Amino acid sequence: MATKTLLEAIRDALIEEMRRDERVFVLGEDVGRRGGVFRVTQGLIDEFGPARVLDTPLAESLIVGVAIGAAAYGMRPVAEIQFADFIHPAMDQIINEAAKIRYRSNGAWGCPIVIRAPYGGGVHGALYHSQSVEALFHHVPGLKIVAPATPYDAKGLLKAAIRDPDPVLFFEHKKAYRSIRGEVPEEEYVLPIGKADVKRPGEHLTVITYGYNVHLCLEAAARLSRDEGIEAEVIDLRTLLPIDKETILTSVRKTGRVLISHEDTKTGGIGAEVAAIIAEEALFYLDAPIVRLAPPDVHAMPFNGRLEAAFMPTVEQHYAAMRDLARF
Amino acid sequence: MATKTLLEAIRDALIEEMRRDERVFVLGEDVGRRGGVFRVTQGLIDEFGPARVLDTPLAESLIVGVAIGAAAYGMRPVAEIQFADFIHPAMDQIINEAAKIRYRSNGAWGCPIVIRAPYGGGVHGALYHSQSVEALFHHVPGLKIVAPATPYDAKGLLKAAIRDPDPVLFFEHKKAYRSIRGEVPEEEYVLPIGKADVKRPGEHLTVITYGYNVHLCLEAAARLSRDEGIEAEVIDLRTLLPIDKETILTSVRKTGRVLISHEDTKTGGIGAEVAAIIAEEALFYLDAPIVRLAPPDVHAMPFNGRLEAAFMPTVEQHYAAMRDLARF
Amino acid sequence: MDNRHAALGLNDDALVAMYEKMLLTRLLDERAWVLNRLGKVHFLVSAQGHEACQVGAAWALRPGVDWLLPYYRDLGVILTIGMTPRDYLLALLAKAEDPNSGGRQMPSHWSYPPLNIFTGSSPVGTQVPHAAGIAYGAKLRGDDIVVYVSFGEGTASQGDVHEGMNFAAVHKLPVIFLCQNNRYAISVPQQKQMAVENVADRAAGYGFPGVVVDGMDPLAVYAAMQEAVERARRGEGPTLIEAKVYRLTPHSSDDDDRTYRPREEVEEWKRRDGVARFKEYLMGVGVWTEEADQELRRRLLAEIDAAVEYAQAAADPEPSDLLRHVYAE
Amino acid sequence: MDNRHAALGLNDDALVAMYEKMLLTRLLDERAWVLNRLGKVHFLVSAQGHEACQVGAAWALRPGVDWLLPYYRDLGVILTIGMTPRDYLLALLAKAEDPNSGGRQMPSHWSYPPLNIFTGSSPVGTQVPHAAGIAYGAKLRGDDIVVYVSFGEGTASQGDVHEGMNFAAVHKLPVIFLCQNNRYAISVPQQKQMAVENVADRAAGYGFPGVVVDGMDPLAVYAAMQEAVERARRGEGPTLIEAKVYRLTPHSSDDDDRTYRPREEVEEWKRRDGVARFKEYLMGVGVWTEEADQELRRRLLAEIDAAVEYAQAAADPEPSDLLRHVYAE
Ligand SMILES: Cc1ncc(C[n+]2csc(CCOP(=O)(O)OP(=O)(O)O)c2C)c(N)n1
Ligand SMILES: Cc1ncc(C[n+]2csc(CCOP(=O)(O)OP(=O)(O)O)c2C)c(N)n1
Ligand SMILES: [Mg+2]
Ligand SMILES: [Mg+2]
Repeated sequence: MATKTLLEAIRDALIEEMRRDERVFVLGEDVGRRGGVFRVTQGLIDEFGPARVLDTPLAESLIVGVAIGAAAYGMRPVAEIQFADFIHPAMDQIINEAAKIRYRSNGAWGCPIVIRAPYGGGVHGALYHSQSVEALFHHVPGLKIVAPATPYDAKGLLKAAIRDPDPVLFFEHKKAYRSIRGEVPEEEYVLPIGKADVKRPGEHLTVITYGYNVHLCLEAAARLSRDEGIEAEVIDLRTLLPIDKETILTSVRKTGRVLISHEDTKTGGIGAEVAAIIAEEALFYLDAPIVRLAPPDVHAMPFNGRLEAAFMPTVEQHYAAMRDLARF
Repeated sequence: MATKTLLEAIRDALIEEMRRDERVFVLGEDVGRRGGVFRVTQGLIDEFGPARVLDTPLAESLIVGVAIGAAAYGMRPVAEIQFADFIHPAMDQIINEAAKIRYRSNGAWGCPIVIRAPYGGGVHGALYHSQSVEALFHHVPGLKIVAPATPYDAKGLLKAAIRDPDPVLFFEHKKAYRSIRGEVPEEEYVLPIGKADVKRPGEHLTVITYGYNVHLCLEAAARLSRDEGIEAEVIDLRTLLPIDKETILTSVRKTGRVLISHEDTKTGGIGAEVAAIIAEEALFYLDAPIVRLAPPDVHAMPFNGRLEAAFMPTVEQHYAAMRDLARF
Repeated sequence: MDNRHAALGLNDDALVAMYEKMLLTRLLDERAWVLNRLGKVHFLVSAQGHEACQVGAAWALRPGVDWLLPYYRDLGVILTIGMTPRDYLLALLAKAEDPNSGGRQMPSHWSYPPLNIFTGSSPVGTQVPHAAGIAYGAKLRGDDIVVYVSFGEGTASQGDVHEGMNFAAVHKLPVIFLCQNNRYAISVPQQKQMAVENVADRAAGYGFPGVVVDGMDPLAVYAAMQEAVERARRGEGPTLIEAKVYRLTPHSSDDDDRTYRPREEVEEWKRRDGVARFKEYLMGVGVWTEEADQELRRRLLAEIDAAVEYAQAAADPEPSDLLRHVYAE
Repeated sequence: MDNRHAALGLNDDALVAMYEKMLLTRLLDERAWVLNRLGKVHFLVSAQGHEACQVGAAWALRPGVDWLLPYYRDLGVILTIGMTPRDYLLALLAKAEDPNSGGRQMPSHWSYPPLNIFTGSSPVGTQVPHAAGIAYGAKLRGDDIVVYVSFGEGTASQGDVHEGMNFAAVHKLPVIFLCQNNRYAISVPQQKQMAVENVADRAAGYGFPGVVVDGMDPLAVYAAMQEAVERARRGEGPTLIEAKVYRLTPHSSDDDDRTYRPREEVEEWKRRDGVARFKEYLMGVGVWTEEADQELRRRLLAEIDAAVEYAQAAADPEPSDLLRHVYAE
């Protein structure tokens, strides 16, 4: 096992898939010589050449549209949107096109594309380099949405996404890119899309989360265990669409207490759907109201450090929310 | 009081507001001589001229972008998106621009625009003339979303939307345009955005819905009362963002049983947020699991009549769901 | 009358075959209107006035080799490249057997993998980046194909069209953009859509040729297409062809064009109808007679009758089909 | 040296004043880099190499009358039209008093109602339809204003730019589109963005003039702007001006341009630096001396020092401000 950053694990997945399958190519703004503004695609152009590591014009709708076309022709495009905040011009191509191609052609055509996008805040990115956009897509049938928290998951899930016959949005948390390290096996592996992962077992309450918040939750859970003997079960959704109901419900039925946490704002976030699933399918197992811990409904997130800090979820908030819930 | 169709009530609101305030103008595809493909703006060009009833080029991002600019200049634009299914090219202008203009300028600029869009199915519109798109926006702070069910509400809320200092998405159900009639006062009135309306009081269960489904729910409730003496309280959300929590929670605390209904698909729909609010704030009042009645997670909706019928919610489904919930 | 077709490499048989596709398109479209007025068809979008352009364009393409992203008005294109009246009618009546979408999409939303017709949607212009992407895929693979993509002049206002054309230019992709300019986007006349006479003038701003042709003349369109195809196959990149046409019917079966188009204008264009003009040309160069025409009409109408019958008898999808093909099965 | 400015209606004082704005822009930008390298500033995007273009452009506008939608590189524009180094530094340091956004946006995301500077975002190109909308509002009201909107050549690939330009053309709106072509969109060189030499060539496809100017020469840009302003005010519609410039620094403080730009290229352009060239011009026509230059530098640096001091001492927003201005209060 080697220790890798999240970013390295993603890069490794891209390189391995491009070596494995000629049809795989990456496209996006600055992915070539620059290696991406975060350096995720660094070095790829040297190995695979500019045709398979394609610097596109500055146009996100085009990037996704070209990926869709190339996929129709039999390629396996991996499109990079430079920041998730800039995915919006491509929403028509994603929602009305990519997501519906299989359905509208009655299964005759598919759309095996991956759209990678760095997302999330806490990096002095201000209003347009900090957004979480996953909730804008989780209502769309035909899409899959992946948001890994660890290098291991990122690598295995990106490989799965590239091999998936349907369009996958793959969100990479910017703050995690270099700050999160973890073990990654040398040998080839692929993880299943659609399966949550119990990152920490526990019996007193269930914490359901994803992305960078997984790490906040794990740290809060560790402290809580140490300080108060409260054992939180931390579920990392990993895939946001389709959501792994079984893992959620199994845990909730066991603990009876649920904290849902995300960095994305509250109203209409992924947490709403998770809460609704539980309220529909495990209501009588609940010993306490469901709690959603998420930033307030403001635009994520101001540039000023104090305001950014006021927006970003913290370990302390999680600790307090978990403790209060356990004691409820 | 006169009896009007939903469509007429909307047209009346536009005309009255354009007469009242010179700054109000409408823009969109075919809104001029053609009077809109649904005839909502019929006659407006004769009274107000082509500059204030502006046929735009075929470009939705442009339509919203021009509205934003004109609003900055002090106008009160009412943009029409010909079908809600075509709002996606404008999502960047709506989500990244209109919604954030006030916040990002620290309150110095505003964005008083209205975006009207016919939505919904059951009209042989197939995959791209049947969509419900409200859930794609209810996660976005800074927006308001209105979806009236009756001519009275539509008129009063559209007037409020036009006078509102912030961007309002105003969704008009196509099937309701001409099939739903109702009383509309002759005298001027404006209804508050952000307030739900109890369309039918009842004590046995709470039904929370909006749009065309309000009528399905009311009919099912009437039958249920007649057949079985079950009294459903039917809440018409009317405004989907911000959601009127108080009206919802007051009713739920009274009845202890909740059916949430919408024509939009289930996962990540408005119903998810409503369920989450209840699970957070009124959990111990619930005597039964929350039930969401919504179409399956497929692309709304196929052209073929049988498939369309298989998608669309029905009175019978509502009747059965309400009855089962009351009996739970 | 001068023989214009020989110089284009078209022999008399080809000429007649082109005319046959044009007439088939017209007659099939007319039948669709009848079915609509009879209440058997919920919706149709018409190709009348565009047939010459469409058949001339598709004639330059290689069925099963080249790729097509035809827009909703392209009935003449899909019939010429090899789809059948039956295929069209199955979609018009939204039957399970509809090869385009199994009855899921509105009629005229083409899709047919055997002929490399990529599935299209209603939001206009989105197909243009797809065309560029297909061509880019072919370039990566080193395949010798041409990609045909069409749209109306109204659609040329969309950002996607700009983005797709520009990308095709950068990579000298073998894409042919055919803009069928019928002067209206539903009711919005050209002068409210653009301040220029020709959409084709935009090609220069991307760095490839833009050509204006008389879209009522299939030979003119064919000639322009042929040149564009050759250019594309030589690796010199895309061409934008703008065919000036006119929609002889309302926009769709839901439209009423009397509010926005003067009747005289419509009548004037009917006199320039491409189908009639091409028939005159055929007769003028001596390869066609009134009798042959009657005979052809009878044959085509019989074919259409049979297709209508077949499609009407065909099965609807099962309600449970609703749930299929959201994801790969 | 020939006097080129008199013919443009610029007297010597104006000339010196223009130079002052250019130098101020340069010195302020340099200071921002220092603050960044000192760890006091999280992010900056640089205007170096664009000053001549920007000052020349803004010089043609009427402060408080015309409207501006400057893009993030337009430090020279906002200083010329009337914002101050202090305004800039308050944003750079994200202070509560920042008039652009109260510290909410990244630096250089301009917004200032008193000078009709409309708030801008990061997603590039979205401002172009806004500019058209502002101009349309002015047209509806019958107001005699001009709208300035700028963007880089990379941004010209976006659909919104196409849509906005086309609309402005249709309604002959008084918009001036200034494309500052510095040959790169971050790392992507012009030839990967477009197959044409000039973005300005696209204007013909919309039906208005497209002009290419040397963006290192403020007089050339001013002349083109003046003509565009007059045209706009005569009701003849928009103009697209493409100014050829070069970014002398990395894209932003987060960028490292050594991977994608040869050092020789950068050095070559540094020799053509607009600020230095304009100083030479001033000296050549006898309105400027080395002493005056030293004196001006001292004055500007003192002004900048004071602004830095002010901004550093200024208060941060309150955490509770996070919740404000989502909706009207
Ligand atoms: C994005 C989008 N907006 C609006 C529509 C509604 N619509 C369908 S066809 C049409 C006009 C298209 O005009 P044009 O491109 O000139 O093609 P034509 O129908 O004239 O052949 C419009 C506005 C649509 N299909 N897609
Ligand atoms: C929609 C969108 N996509 C991507 C970005 C990231 N980005 C910021 S600036 C930039 C390059 C802009 O290039 P150009 O328009 O030439 O302006 P320049 O910076 O060279 O002056 C990119 C890709 C963005 N801001 N917005
Ligand atoms: Mg047209
Ligand atoms: Mg540039």
